[in-house]
Amino acid sequence: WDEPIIFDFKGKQRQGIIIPEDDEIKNEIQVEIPEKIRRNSELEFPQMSELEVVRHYTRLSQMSFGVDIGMMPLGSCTMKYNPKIEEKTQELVENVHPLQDISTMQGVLELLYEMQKWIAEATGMDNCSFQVPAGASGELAGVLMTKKFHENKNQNRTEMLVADTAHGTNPASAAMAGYKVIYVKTNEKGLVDLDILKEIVNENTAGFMLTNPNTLGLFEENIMEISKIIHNDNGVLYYDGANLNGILGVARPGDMGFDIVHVNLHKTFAVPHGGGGPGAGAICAKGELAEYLPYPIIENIDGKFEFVKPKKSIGKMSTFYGNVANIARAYSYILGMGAEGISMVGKMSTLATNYLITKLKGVKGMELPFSGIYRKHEVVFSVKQLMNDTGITAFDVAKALLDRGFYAPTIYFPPIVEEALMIEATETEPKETLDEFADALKNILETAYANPKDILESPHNTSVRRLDQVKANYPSTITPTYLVKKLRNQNKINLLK
Amino acid sequence: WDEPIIFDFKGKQRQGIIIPEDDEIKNEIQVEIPEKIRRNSELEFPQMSELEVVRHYTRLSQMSFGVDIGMMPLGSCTMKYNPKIEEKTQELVENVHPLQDISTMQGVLELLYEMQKWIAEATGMDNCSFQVPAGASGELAGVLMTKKFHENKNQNRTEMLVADTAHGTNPASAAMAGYKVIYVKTNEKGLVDLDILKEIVNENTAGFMLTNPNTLGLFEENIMEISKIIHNDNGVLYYDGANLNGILGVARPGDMGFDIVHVNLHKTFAVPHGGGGPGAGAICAKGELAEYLPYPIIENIDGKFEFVKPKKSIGKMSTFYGNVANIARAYSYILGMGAEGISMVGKMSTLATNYLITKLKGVKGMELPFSGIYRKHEVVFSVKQLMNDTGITAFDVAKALLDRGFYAPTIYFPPIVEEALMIEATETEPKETLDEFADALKNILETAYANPKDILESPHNTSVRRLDQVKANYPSTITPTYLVKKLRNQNKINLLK
Amino acid sequence: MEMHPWLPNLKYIDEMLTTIGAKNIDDLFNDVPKEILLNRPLNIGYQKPLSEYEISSRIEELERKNKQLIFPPFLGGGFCPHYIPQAVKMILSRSEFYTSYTPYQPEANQGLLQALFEYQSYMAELLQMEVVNSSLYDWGGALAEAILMSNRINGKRRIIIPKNMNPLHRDVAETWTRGKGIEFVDVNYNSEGKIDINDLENKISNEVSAIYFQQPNYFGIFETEIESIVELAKRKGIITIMGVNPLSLALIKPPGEYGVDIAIGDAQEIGIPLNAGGPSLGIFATRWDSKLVRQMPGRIVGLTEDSSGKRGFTLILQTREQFARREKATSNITTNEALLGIAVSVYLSLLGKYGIKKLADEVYYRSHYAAKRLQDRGLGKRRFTGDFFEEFLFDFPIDYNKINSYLLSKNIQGGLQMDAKSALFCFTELHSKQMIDFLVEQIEEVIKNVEASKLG
Amino acid sequence: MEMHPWLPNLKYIDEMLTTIGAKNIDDLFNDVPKEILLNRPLNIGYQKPLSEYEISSRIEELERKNKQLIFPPFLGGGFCPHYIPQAVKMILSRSEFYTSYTPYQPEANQGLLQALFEYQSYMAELLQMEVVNSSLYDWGGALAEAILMSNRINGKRRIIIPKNMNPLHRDVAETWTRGKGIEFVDVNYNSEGKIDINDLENKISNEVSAIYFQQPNYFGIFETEIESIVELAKRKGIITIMGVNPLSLALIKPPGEYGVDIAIGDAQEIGIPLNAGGPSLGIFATRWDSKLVRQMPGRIVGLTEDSSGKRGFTLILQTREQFARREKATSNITTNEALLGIAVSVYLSLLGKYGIKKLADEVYYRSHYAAKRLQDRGLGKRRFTGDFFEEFLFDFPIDYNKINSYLLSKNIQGGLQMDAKSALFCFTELHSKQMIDFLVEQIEEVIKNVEASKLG
Repeated sequence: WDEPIIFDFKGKQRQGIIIPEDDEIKNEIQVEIPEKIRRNSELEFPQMSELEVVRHYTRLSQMSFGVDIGMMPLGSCTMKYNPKIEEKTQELVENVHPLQDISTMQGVLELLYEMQKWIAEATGMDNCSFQVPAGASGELAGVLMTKKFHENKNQNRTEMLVADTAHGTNPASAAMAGYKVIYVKTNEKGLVDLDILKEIVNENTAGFMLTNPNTLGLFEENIMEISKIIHNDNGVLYYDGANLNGILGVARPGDMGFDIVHVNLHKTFAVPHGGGGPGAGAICAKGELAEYLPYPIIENIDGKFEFVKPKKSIGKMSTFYGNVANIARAYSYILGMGAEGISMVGKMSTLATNYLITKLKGVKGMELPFSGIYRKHEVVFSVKQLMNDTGITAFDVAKALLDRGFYAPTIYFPPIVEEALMIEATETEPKETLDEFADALKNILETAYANPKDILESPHNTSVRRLDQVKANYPSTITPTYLVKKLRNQNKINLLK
Repeated sequence: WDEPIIFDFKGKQRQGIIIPEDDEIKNEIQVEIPEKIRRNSELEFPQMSELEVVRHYTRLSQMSFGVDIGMMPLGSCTMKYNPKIEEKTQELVENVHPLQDISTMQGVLELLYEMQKWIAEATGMDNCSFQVPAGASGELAGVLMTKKFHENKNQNRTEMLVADTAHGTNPASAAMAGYKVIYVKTNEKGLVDLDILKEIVNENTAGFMLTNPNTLGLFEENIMEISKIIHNDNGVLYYDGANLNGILGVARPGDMGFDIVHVNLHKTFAVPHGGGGPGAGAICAKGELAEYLPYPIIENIDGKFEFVKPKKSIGKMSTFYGNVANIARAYSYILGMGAEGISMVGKMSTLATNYLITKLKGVKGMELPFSGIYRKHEVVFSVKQLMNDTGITAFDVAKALLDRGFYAPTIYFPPIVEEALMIEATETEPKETLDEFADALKNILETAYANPKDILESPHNTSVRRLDQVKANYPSTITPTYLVKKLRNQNKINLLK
Repeated sequence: MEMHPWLPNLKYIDEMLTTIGAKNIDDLFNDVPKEILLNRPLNIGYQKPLSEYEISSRIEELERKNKQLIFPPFLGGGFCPHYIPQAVKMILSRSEFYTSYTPYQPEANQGLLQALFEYQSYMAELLQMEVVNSSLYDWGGALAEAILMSNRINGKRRIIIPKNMNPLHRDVAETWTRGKGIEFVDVNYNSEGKIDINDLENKISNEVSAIYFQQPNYFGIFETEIESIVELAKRKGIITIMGVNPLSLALIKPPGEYGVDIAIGDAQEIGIPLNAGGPSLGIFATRWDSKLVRQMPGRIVGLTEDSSGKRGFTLILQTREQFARREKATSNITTNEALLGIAVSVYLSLLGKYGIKKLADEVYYRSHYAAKRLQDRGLGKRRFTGDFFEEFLFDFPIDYNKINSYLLSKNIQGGLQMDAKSALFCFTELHSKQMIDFLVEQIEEVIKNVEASKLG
Repeated sequence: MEMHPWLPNLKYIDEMLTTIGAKNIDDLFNDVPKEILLNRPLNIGYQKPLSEYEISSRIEELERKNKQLIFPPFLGGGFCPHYIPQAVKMILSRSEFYTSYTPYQPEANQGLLQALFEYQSYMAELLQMEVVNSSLYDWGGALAEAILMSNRINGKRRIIIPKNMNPLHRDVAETWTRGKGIEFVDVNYNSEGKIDINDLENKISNEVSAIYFQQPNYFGIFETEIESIVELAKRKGIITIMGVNPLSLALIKPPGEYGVDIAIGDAQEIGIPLNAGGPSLGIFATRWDSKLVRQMPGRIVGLTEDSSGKRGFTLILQTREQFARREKATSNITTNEALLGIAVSVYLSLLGKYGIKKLADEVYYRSHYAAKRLQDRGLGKRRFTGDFFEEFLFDFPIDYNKINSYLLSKNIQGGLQMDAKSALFCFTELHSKQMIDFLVEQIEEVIKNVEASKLG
């Protein structure tokens, strides 16, 4: 489709929905917005009938790609299938006002209470808070908890350790909380280098943010030792839950020595990703740190569910109670999986990844760094060889996958692997699809050697071809809104230098 | 997408949904299907996970075309926009069992009762029954009512008159009821030829099935005279409601002398067509004929709604009460339009059609038979000239429209127009879309003269190209089900001669 | 009216009229005789257009006027309550499907056509009948069409039907076939609840066009002498029509294995909500015999190839249809229940080979558990001795309307009353043991009360 | 476990292990230290996988545990009830949208990108701010990000905030910014309920990084001295952050016309359900000034062209983001509320130019009608004299908790209690005259009763 931008619909006095009007009320009161603050500029919204709106956005949807359309092997994103029952169960909270009397929303609180317990159990923590609407928010909460924890002990620790393979959110969150970020190098096995770690840790170390399995898909087998090193110096060990899917039901962060864990319900617990959000998160902690969780959390007090503020709580991360509708979605996922099913998630996702690795072994141009160890939820390949041989990059390979009915993997991450393809095969993709994906990737590499131009020019079958990133970001052409386009056409706007 | 036929999914022991099981019950009873009737042949259903099923059918849906995707100018089909509120309101009846105690479904009956009254008002009839799930069923009911009406008067009338421009359902329905079909010819103005009609009508004439405006989109201006001719001989005048959209709110069949009317709620009252169905219908009648309506109809007896059987009812047309969920959809459409809106339907659809006619005037290769009179809801063009000039047919023009983002009009109907394109522009298509459609059609005709090959080979942009109808119907290749495909592969099936 | 969400051109009237060259809209109707112009707004709806919010509020008001029964009811009689998976609803909500039309332009509708072909194929596999159309209205309508088809084939007018068939289906069939002068002859059932074969034999003659029977029958009882019936019919050149509950076919022998000519039924139990009785979907299938196939009613999708040799789907055997053949068509049907065919396909795909068996087993077990429980508690007994599926007719010691009123007062919809002291009950996977036990307790309660008051 | 609908490979375990060359799944975890292997099923959910039907039943059970209040509540405090059109829900239910990911592959996600660009453009038009990101979490989070951004720009730590802002937003902002040592300074409000400009002037100093204010403020009152505030700030080089209810902007002057630097708010009132508080969508916008734009948090979609010159969309200014810049990023945010941005686009498209004005008018009128009605019946008076939108704070003659309990007993959720005798009420297009009158009657009833019992 070649759908116009909605502001280019130039209908006359159309309206897509009727607003209830009450003439009696209008007759009874005579009020007018004070002139001083009245809006005088005309609001240039398009004027469309319901059909036009529906047709426009339906057509746009057809130009999008979701899990329901095909496999999305995005590493660290855990694009698993989102069961349809979830969309029904969120109706429980749809019309509940967050400030309703607590006696009128006991059903919602019961659900949240059960979820608190379940997520704590899954991670080996003592308690959880759903204040965090997403992973990054969970990280910030965790880092802020760490900070307050040390402050309460009158310690001014200024450094936060982060693995060099970590998700970008880790250092970003640490920095937002005012920490200096210290990167911990990965060793030749793809794991945290213990010697370096020991060297780095000192009385200034607030904590260590780690994801396990790490972004290479490798389990940090020295995790107990890492834990000892951090805790010996009274640091806090923080678990980035983005990769929890690889070990869910197999091992728990709490049992590995982690003190704080954030969980992305939209990854591990199948809440749909919604084109980038909304997600839902949980921030969990054990021992003393649980007292620092953001408030409110839910307690069952004599059979009545109440909102409670943990004693040393860092405060609120969300205006209300986090993304409750999505927690309800995750709730139905857990009910549908049962303990039996949830306990199989780590195993089946790990099985899928290693199956895919085996199918892709020995493909010319593609290498598996840190070979010889089983991956967990994800795997990172390098197409550096391909690039050297043919000039075709990970970026090109990604585009070529779009032509073959698949979404692309995460590329150029983690930064320690050159020309990285970071592939996560979740437990919800059938074996046949894994086979097809492996075949597609093999086909791309073969074509890259045989007919590189074809790959360089891909994608061919998408609604647009490769996009001009320079024009998109250039001071004289950057166009973040239609308003900018309009003002530029009217010469009312400068370069964005 | 190149989606396999679902029976070609060869998963192992997968299941897309969990069935509630109760072991206690299983333990308590020991029953087994008697061997004699037990199914022994294995049921070769595919075995799929929820993801596979959802992905398969979501991809199939993307290879379909509905009103939400683009304009569907199908003549006599009234492909108007289906407001989304309808999908919500049908939930009222979703979980209601048809045989529930009547005291427990008063809300549903109230809705049906209001609808009976409203449809009767819109058509100028005395009462309606929703027993008919679609238009053809309405016609059969009407014809059966006519038959019983005459029989009750001890008259054996064997002939049913039908206009030669009539929808195919008219003669088919009349034949199903055992009538001999007599076609009434259209005159040079595109209307019923009164002289011929007068000649044909006799004591054997049971009635006349007519649609007004007719399938050429022309209003039968002599309708009062026609009515007189039929009624003089005690015939029944039957209104085929397929074309009601052109005059809704402007004139009513009842006021034109029609005795029986069927209404397609899926055309005139915006119930979605669902890829061919389900629709919903109403069969309405006035005077004595209302006593012959199929039962039950709803009456309000002392504030309680009851199912009632009209005195001389022909019987039941549906197992239960007709397509109630769709009647609920039409109900919300009527509420949303209000009397004001419904009263504008005929005017706005007629405006749209005549606007389109004007835009298409003088296009080389395309002619408007019976020119000079305003069309109502639809118009029939002829591309006979185009065919003579270039060899390109109405069929080819239709295929070329598919390449231009539109569905095709109804073609080769009515049979009295050669190379007919029967176009219905409903009142819900914005003017801009009408303009674009006109431009697309002009472009096709121009291309047909300039580069006929391009049109002959269209469609180019659909998921498949033109289909082989011979192979589809040939005795050795006809394949109506996967079972036939399988049996043929196993040489277990003969030619279908 | 200035603006309306569903009337986009209200502000363009003048502009469009100018293009047309007309002064006002009424001019476009200058061929309509003045005396029949309405010249007033229709008295329809609630005058003013309601907002969506107001429509929703009105629907909620109507919902409150329905009694808030405990779902599901214990009610069958042709429709039984089942759970409709969210994935089914989600697929049906795809507006490429539900706002589309009969796929007369196959190139633009391959997805719809394939889904319908898959529906046909599912039914073929379930029924073991080679040819299935892509839907009729409902069971009653399908029976009527089968009878009309038999009449077309052999020109005869007498139809043998059993008294243990659903009476509503009979009503519909009688209505539809009246015009063709079809005559119905009843066959009795025996104490097991099954067709009385002797009576059937007596009714057979050279005038008989077709024999119809239902499996399981109206009382939920399995017919066990179908081979004999079919053999009898074949010997006399009579067409056999078998009505089936498609769900039961996961457990019992399908029509195709008996060699019947036409199989019909209703797909409500395999993926369609109760919908207060409609829409549902009438199943229609025949054997691989061109004499039958060419007389079939309804639309059929078939497999073929496109001009580049790619697999594709299109409507086939269209020369049977009304739009092509008018009065010589095999039926007048055009609008059918296509979308619900997709619902059935999605539902059966979710169930798969194992799921449908499991589902049918649960239904079978639960209905037997309920019957046993009622009998064990001494609340009466089953009318018939034959084995059954999903439904059974139960005789109580007291008037059933007393039981029914009591159940309704507890917001329970019990069985369907058959005669003074009996009712037909239905149990599916939705009725948990707890719910069945609760129903039995309530019935016990009312029977005890009534009997106590009689004694007292 | 033999089969599970969401675990398709259970039957392929052996086959896949064979390919891999492993003996059993546990082998794949041979690098996990033995002592931390769980070796027991998690105690989560209800053990056995529940069927969809059972999940639905559990959700219905929880629904019954919520009190069945008359919808809508008369409650604001940051979220107000509005009708969400079915078309909005239908578009969001398109799984191409809701099961998609951040559009890092723009060629495969043009529809999603365009919808997000349209969201940004709608906000830009409404706010008259040139640059808008494609969402933050909520209002509180957006405020926190605005403060952190101000701190990044001018390195200062003091933030002036008014006491008439939503206290929940303040809580969130304080929590988030604690790590950066941000210090909050309060400004009082006057008897009209508006910011006390004199007090504001007194609080201004060279250490101030930014001034925040909310329009209409927490009490629903319009601030009328925004020009003065912005001018004051500009003179001192202080960054201005304006929080807005986007719906009110159909009637009142948008932030862009005041020349503020950053505008924030929550989109809940323009197309998002109450959702028990979340998810909602945090709006974030800045002026066309690269000093601001380059410090913006969050994802931004921009217009560009593809290699064939065709219009297209892609993520822009990505070098600000965490995945590229790690600790130097302008925010840690990655998952945002994108889908709800589409909801907002669809909703505003349906409303259009006229609809949003009409909607805001209705809200404005109805809230005034309710206040007038309460006052006319002598049930107390508005706390503040300033004009207001949607919400107002009302002082009653008796303790509000008595009123609240009574209303709850009638299944009405009244206003939000502020202090002993006052509450903040909210009225929107959902509150019909009839409902408002009913509320007033009920309040009158309880006040009369309480006063009678005092006398008695």
